[in-house]
This record gives sequence, C-alpha cells and structure tokens, in this order.
Amino acid sequence: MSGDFSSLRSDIPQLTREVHGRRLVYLDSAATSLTPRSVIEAMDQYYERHHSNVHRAVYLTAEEATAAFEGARADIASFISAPGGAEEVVFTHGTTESFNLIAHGWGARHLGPDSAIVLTEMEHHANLVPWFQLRERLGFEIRFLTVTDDFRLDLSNLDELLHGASLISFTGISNVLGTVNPVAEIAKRAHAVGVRVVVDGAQLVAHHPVDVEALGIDAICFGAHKMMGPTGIGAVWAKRDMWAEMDPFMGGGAMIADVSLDGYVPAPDNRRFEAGTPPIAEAVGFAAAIRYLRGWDMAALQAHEDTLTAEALRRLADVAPGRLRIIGPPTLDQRAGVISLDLDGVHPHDIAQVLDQHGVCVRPGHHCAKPLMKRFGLSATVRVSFGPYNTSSDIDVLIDALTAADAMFR
Amino acid sequence: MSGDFSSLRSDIPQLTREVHGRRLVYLDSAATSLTPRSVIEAMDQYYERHHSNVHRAVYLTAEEATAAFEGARADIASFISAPGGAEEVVFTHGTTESFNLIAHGWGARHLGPDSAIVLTEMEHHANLVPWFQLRERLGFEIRFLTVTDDFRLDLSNLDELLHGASLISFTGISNVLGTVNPVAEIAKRAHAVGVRVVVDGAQLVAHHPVDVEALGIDAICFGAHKMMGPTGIGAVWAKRDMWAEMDPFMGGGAMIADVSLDGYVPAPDNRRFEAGTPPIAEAVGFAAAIRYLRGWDMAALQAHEDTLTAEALRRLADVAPGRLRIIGPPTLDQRAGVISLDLDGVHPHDIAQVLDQHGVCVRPGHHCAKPLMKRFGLSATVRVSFGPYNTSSDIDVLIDALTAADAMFR
Amino acid sequence: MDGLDDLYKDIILDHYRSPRNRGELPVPPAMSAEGFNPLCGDQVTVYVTLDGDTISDIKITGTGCSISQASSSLMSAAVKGKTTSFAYDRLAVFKRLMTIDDTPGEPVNVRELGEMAALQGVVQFPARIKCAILAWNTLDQVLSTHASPQ
Amino acid sequence: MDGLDDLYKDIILDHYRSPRNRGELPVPPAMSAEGFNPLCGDQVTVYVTLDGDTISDIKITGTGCSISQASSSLMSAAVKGKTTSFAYDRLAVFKRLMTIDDTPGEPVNVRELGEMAALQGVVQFPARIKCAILAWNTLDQVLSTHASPQ
Ligand SMILES: Cc1ncc(COP(=O)(O)O)c(C=O)c1O
Ligand SMILES: Cc1ncc(COP(=O)(O)O)c(C=O)c1O
Repeated sequence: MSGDFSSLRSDIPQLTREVHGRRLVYLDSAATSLTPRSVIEAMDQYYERHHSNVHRAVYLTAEEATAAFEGARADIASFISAPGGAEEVVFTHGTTESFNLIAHGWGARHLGPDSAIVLTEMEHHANLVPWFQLRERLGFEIRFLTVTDDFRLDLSNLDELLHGASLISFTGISNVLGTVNPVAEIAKRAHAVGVRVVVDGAQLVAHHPVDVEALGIDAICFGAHKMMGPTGIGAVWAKRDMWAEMDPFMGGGAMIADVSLDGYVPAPDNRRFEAGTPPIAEAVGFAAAIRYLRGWDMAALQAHEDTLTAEALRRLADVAPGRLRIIGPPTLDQRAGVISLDLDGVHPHDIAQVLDQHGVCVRPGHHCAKPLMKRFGLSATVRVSFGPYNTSSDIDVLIDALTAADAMFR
Repeated sequence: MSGDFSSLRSDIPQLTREVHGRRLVYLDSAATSLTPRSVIEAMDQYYERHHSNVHRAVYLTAEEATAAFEGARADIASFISAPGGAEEVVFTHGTTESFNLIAHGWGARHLGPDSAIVLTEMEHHANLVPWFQLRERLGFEIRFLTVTDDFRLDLSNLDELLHGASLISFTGISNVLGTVNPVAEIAKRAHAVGVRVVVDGAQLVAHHPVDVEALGIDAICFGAHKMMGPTGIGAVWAKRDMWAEMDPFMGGGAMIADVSLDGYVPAPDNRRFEAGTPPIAEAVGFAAAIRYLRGWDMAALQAHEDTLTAEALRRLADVAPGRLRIIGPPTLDQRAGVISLDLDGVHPHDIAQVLDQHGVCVRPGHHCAKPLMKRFGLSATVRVSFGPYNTSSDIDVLIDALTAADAMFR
Repeated sequence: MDGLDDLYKDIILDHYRSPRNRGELPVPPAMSAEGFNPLCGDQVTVYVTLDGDTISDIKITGTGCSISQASSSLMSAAVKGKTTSFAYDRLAVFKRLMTIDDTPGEPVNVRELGEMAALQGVVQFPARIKCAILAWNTLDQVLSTHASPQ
Repeated sequence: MDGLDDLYKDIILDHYRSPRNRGELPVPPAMSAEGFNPLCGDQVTVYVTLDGDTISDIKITGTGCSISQASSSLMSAAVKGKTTSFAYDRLAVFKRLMTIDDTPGEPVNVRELGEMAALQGVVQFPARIKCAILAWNTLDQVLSTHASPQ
C-alpha cells in the first residue's frame, strides 16, 4: 500500500527541504501537518483575485468570497457526513476556540452548582482548561474517566460517572498515546442516560474517515492545520438540537440580529456563533485541504498510516531493548500513528535534539496533556507521529537516529 | 503626491482583475484591504519551507517558525511604538476577538453592579456587543458618549460620564463617518480621573501612523486584514500594567503554567492570553504587511489617502445636488477616507448594485454600527472607503457610476 | 449592463416607485407580522385580513431596496383576493424561482407567475435573493402563526 | 553533526552523568527555591546555605534534559564557597553568554567562565537556552527573595 503514496510526497513543497544537510523527515504531524501545494495555491488565488469581506456586500468579488466561504462550510459538513449539512457547521479559529465556544456557549447555560460533566485523564488541555475556567465561575462538578495501565480509557465506571452528568467530552484519538477511543460505544451509553456527547476530533478527523451520524455524537471540534490545511481556522460541528441549546460565545459584528444602545439581539440562526470578519482565506484553504484528502480517500490514507504505525511499533522494539518504552498501545489494535517514547536515562529534549541533527522532526514534551503525563509518572515523552506523506524509509532514518541518540547519552 | 503611488498598484494582484468587463475599482478598504504580492509570498514561503507548530519543539523548522512568529510580534510592537516592546503585544484572530479578550480578561475582574464603563454611540458592534454580553452577567452600567449633528463625539459631558467609571473604550476612526476622534485628549481626561483607556484601532492603525505612547492610551485593538495583511489574525496591545490587571480569556494549550485534574495555573507572562496553536502563517503575513506599509511610510500613505478624500468630498458635492448627503464631516478636518453616502430616494443596496456593474466595489449597509445608523435615522448608507492603492481616476469612475445609479432610480 | 437590466426590469422599478397595497390595517381584526433582513436592514410589515380562507385584504409597509419593496408590492397584488392555499402555492413556486428550495419538483412555470416573474433576474445576484424573498417569508409568518391550522 | 558536538561537549555530558552537589539541604537553616520550565517540564530546586555573604553550601535536585541538569551542576560548582556578589556577577555574565541580556556591555570573557563556557554552544539552539538558564534564574530567586538586600 505504501508505494501508492510516493507521488503524494511531491505535492508537499516542504518535503524537498534539507535540514542540517539531511533530508527532512517530518514525524510531527500530530502537532501540525505539512501543506500540499494545492492548499497554498487555493489561498493564493483567493488573495490574488477574490479577496473581499464576506456577507452584506453586493459586488462581484464579495459574492465570490462569500460563495467560497460558505462553500467551505458545506465541504466540511459533507466531509464528516453532517446530517444537517452546512448549517450545522460553525467556523472557529482552531480546535481550542471550538472547545471554548462549546464550554461557554453550552456550559454557561446548562451548568451550575448541582450539575456535573465527564472528561477524561487523557485529554488535551484544550478540552480541560475551558471547563476548569467555567467551573471557577459556575461551580459544577468535573468527573474524570481514568486511563488503564494498558493505555485505554477505563470504562468500568463509565455508567457511574455518567449518572447525573449532563455532558461528556473526550478525545477520539489521544494525541500522546495514539489510543483510538470507542467513540460510538461511549456515545451510546451516554445518550442512554441523556448525557450530551462532545468529541475532540483534532486527531480523529485528521486521520480517520469520520461520520458523525454513525458515531452518534452531538458535537465534534477540529481544526484545519492538523489535516493539511492552513493555520488559524477550525470548526465545531454540532447537531441542530445541540446548537439550539447554545448561546453565543464571542460578541461583535455578523452574529447579531439587532443592536441598540440598550443591548443586542443575537442572530436567530448559527451565525450567532461567528463574530466579526471570519477567517476567509483560511476557509478557502480548509476546503482545498478537504478536497486534497478526499482525492486520496481518507480510508486509504488511514490504511497507509496504519501500515507505517505497525512497522514502526515492530522496529522500535529492537532499539535500546529493555530501555525504550512505548507509552501507548503496543500493537495496531485500536491505535493510530502517534507513538510516544520514553528512553530510560535519556531526556526527551536531548533525543529530539539529536534527531533534529539527523533531519528528523519529532516533538519532546508533555504534548499539552499534563494530567496524562502525570498518570504515567513522566514529565515528557518523545512523540513520533505520522502523516500521509511518511514512508517506510522515514522509519529507517528514525531508527538510526534514535540508536545514535541512545549511544550518545547512555 | 498621488503620482508617487501609481507603482504601488502593481504590487496588488487583484487590481489587475476585470469585473463585468470593467476595471476593478476597489473602494471598500474599510471592510477589508487588498493584499500585496509580498504578503502572499511571505505566507507561501512559510507553508513551503518553514511550516511547523511553534514553541516547545527543538527541530530546525519549528525554531524557524517560532522565530518568525515571535518576530512578527516584535514588528507589530515597533509599528505602533509599543514602549514595552513585543511582550506587550498579544495575538488574537481579529479586532473582534481582541475586544472579547479585553472585555472578558479585564472586565470580568473589574466590573460589577457598582461600576460603569463609557462607550460611544459611534462604535462598531465589536466594541459594543462583548460589553453587553458581559453586562448581562455582571450587571455594570454602560454610559454612552453621543454624536453631534456634525458627526463628532460630543465631549461636552465627557467628564461627567467618566466620573466613577473605570474604563472608556472608543474608536480611533469611525468606520462609518470617517470621523477621526481626539484620542489623546480623551485619554488625558480619562487618565486624570483614573479611567482606563481602550481604543478601537481597526481603522486607525490601518490608515494613520500610530504611536501608542504619544496617544497616552492603555490598550488598542486592531487586525491585519484591514492593513493589507491576511484574514484570521489581529492583536491587542496593552501597557504592561494593564495586562497585569487581566485574566486569561480562552483556555487551552500554551496559555498554562500547569494543569492537573484539579485545575490549572495560567502562565505567568502574557502567554496566558494566547490559547492553542496560534495563527502562525497569518503572523508571518501580518509582519509582511507591516513591512510593506513601512516601506511606503505610513505618514505618506495617510497623506495620499487624505488627498483622495478631499478630492472625493469636493466632487461628490456635484452629484445629485441637494439629494446626495454625506453622512460624516464634509471636509478633511479630523476625518479619514471613509465616506458614507445617503442618496435621497435611492436605497443603498440599489446604488451598490449599479456601482458593481461599473466595476466599483462599495459597501451598502449598517456597517456593524446600528446605534450610529439609528442616531441619524438611517437603516443603511453606501460607504466608499480608500486604501493606499486608490487613485484619482477611481473617483472618476465612482462619480460616473453614482450619477448613473441616480438616473436609474430617480 | 445586461445583468443589471435583468435585475431592474421596468416592472420592478414601477412597483418600487408606485407600490401597490401600501399602508396598514387595524390589528385586530387584521393580522400582521414584521420581517427583517438583518444583513441589510430591509424591513416589511405585512397586514392581512382573512375572510374564511380568503385573503380579503392585504397591506404592506416597510423600507428597503427596490427589490424588497417591489417584491412586497408584487406579492400583495398576487395574493389579494386569493385563498391562503393559493398564497402558499405561490410562495413555494417563488422560492423555487429563487432556487432557495432545492427539493426536486417541476420546473417553475414562469408564465403562471405573472408579473412576479420579473424578479427572476435576482437569482444572478445571490446577495439580493434575501431581499426578494423577505415579503413572502413575512406573509408565511402571518398566515402560519395567526391563521388556524389548515 | 558539528552543531551537535558544540552542544553536547564532553564537559556537559560529564556533568549530566555525574552531577556535582546533588541533593538537598535542610530548610532552614538553608534557603531554597524551585525553578520550572513549563514549556518542557525541566525542574530544579536549589538549596543554598549562606554564611554571611558567602555561599557556604549549595545542593541541587531536579529532573530535566542534559542541558538543564549539566547547567545546574556547573553552576553549583562555580558558586560554591563564593560570595553572593560573585554569584550575581556570574549570572550576569552567563546571561550575556546566552544573549538573553542585550544591554550593551563588554564582550563575555569566555575564559573567565571556566567550565561553564562549555554551555556556549547552546546559543545556536534557541529552544534550549531556557534549559541552560533555569538553574541560574532559580539561584537568583533564592538569593533575592530570601537573602537580606545587598
Ligand atoms: C472600527 C472597527 N472596529 C472593529 C471592526 C471589526 O473587525 P473584524 O471584523 O476584523 O474583527 C471593524 C471592521 O469590521 C471596524 O471597522
Ligand atoms: C487532541 C487534541 N486536541 C486539541 C488540540 C488543540 O488544537 P489547536 O492547538 O490547533 O487549537 C490538539 C493539538 O494541539 C490535539 O492534538
């Protein structure tokens, strides 16, 4: 399968770069993905021909910009099979803003001293801190699903935690462990007791085909820059009836029906969730990224990344045996191409630094998941993560570089 | 002076476009400005060579991306002469988010049932709705400076309104009237009674040289897309001691010092105001826009736009005499290149539609300033606004097209 | 200026300059609703007097562009003295003309729309479709919120 | 791999593998402060016993990368038995070496830094400068918050 994707590499300008005299081996797609030429060109076209502010204007380029912007919304809706179409998609500036929008838009209306929500110990800070901030104000309870020693969500007390809660928010794929969570199962059990289900799709939507209706969830947050799109844009999809339960987050132009000196009336439709001039060029780039991913087919891209992941897991077992630990599921079973490593006695920063000299881009650190790090008694890991443009020979370089790093510090 | 700027036009790809078989005459810069090639290219370069997530990584492209991102912050600081440098600049996704950040970050800590703030009747919704939203929660008083019949802020009761207030927030240049407000004077009077001063710089920073220290203000909000930069990015500058009085707005990665299941500790420095992956490519584009503006010199660009504005005001007096009203100061005295028109008996939408057929891009509507519209008994105006790339011959086309529109509907 | 002539046909300008059925009706017995296009500030109030199932009188006030005001006037002329089900039918046809309703159906028989067909040029100007449809949506509101269920 | 050799000199690896002055001191009489690099999780605790103006003992605990841990060790060796003003002076010189302090001044006399000069390769790796400076900032904290004003 890998072979089929070699031509994909030539779509990515950055892959032709050399760093420190070496071929760039980019293994940090969980942080941000590289950008195909077609995405860059779509934004160029926008800035060179169609740039205008959207909505409310009647001239040609403004109509073109509006059509492109709203078309991107429809493309996103269709990419995740949103049952209600474009009207269920709200643009944000990234996954982080998406969670802030849900926390404030939904939480502020529904949460108080007597209510509870459920999060998990493997969440990214984006799905923790907004809830903590809201809790400071409203004083509700936050319960946590814990993580088992084999890097899975411990669902043994799920029903107990859901009892009396009003919302559960959890990640589809862990950005540290690579664990793929059983979204549909959790959603089903939550809905059985009337609990709303929000999913962190930052990694999931970027790497797996997603059908929100099949998953049976109420909302999902994701962003373009991890799915070969531009920085500065993300989205929330939520079911129509979930949106109906939400208040505006930010205030400003475009999200209003009326404003006077006495106050404001929010727009009756989902425009009330988008304040100010939106990320227009970014929406154009987002749509181009989706076209690009669809052109290769998400299921095929996932299969390609799965193959690489399996190979990497196998070959890593031979590096510094007994001292290199994989912090995440050891096989492809319910796991994706995010591989966290702990090399006994060598700090992740030092490993990453040596890898950089080999042209290998990996990320050391807590990956914005400090509670999860603590769960495993770590302050940091080295994280290797795949994108569609990676190949088996990237793994060769990785293994050599890791071996060199180990030799240096051992 | 105009002559010197003809070569500027060739830097703007969109100006070579034809619409409806006519030359594009872009007169909607108050909504968004056209983009120079150098800005587009800077972002292309970023996506083709340096794209990586910023902070926390040790590999080369991530260091390059971080340096570019932080460099942009420094460029912005220097562009507005921030006394404290880059550390006083916080990135947002636009002017609107900037106001939400200030309202929630500063207001939530300082405002309550016994406090008051001062806004004005000429504000954009971005500087109204966030305060209205906060008032719903905290119940403080909002007082308004009104607008005189000659389109100026009525400062006669300023001291009275400031009395007992804790903050005043007002626009530097009206995006409807073109009125240039006496920022330094208001700031001085506000500071004399210990009132914090926030300025809406969306139009001001884009069209005039700005020295925040000389203006004597505490904070200013602005965005790149009105200053020849990309969509999706803005900034707040605030004085160090003003930032010190503010709490985080959005929660997520990067803005934390520590996170556990019990809660979070915000970062001690201004990173606490930037949550999640920031608009990195957009920051690169923002910096390129600032380089571009500086290359032409802001004072010279303002002088060029002033010349155009004076010419337009003069020549508009001859169109539909007695029936075409300029909703804003009639001369260049304390006014900028935003000209709102009301043509008796002809609706702004119809005018804009006819103008579009002449290739002329203007904006009909309330311009996100409904209270101001109401003040003048209007529901909409046709707004003509200039950028550095406009010329006297754009005014020729405008005048012809307006005359045609008038003939059609009169 | 072809597109423009399509948009601003004489019929439209005539209804804009001399709107039919302009004014108010006392509520009650008449029913009314207000429609609003927040993006551009167009506003219409539609007053309807029903006599059984028949729209015995209709009056309209409002401000807005030539398209929204002409459309109001054209609508009032089209439904006055007609049954509510005829009005609903015209609404459906008009929405199809504006390609807002994309449920498959017969192609719009433009001739049957009479003068209202003058608005078909609006479709080329997406930003203006909302102006054209405003009066119709407001009529829908009057009939559906006030009238007894059909 | 030139840059890398610059970064990971033998002296650094030696101090990383065999850190000097490792451990804790009872507080009080010793003073201590904890330093933290939130971006990468490096952590150091610096314990200092002052005898008048002299750092009579210093011990360090912590976890982190080779740079932060070697820098802690090198620092402890450099200031132990020295006066606090000598320590402040070294701190200033070290910050200049890391180009964090860009107030103009004499160029850094690398020789006078002794083994600490081994860290000068860090400057080429901006992300690591914070690792190198952490122990020094923490020492600064101990001395300035606990010691009586100089
Ligand atoms: C004076 C003023 N303030 C605020 C804004 C809001 O800016 P943005 O829509 O880019 O957030 C604008 C522009 O729309 C403006 O002209
Ligand atoms: C699982 C997960 N959630 C949320 C985020 C936050 O995304 P962003 O930083 O783009 O807002 C990330 C990436 O950093 C992530 O991996």
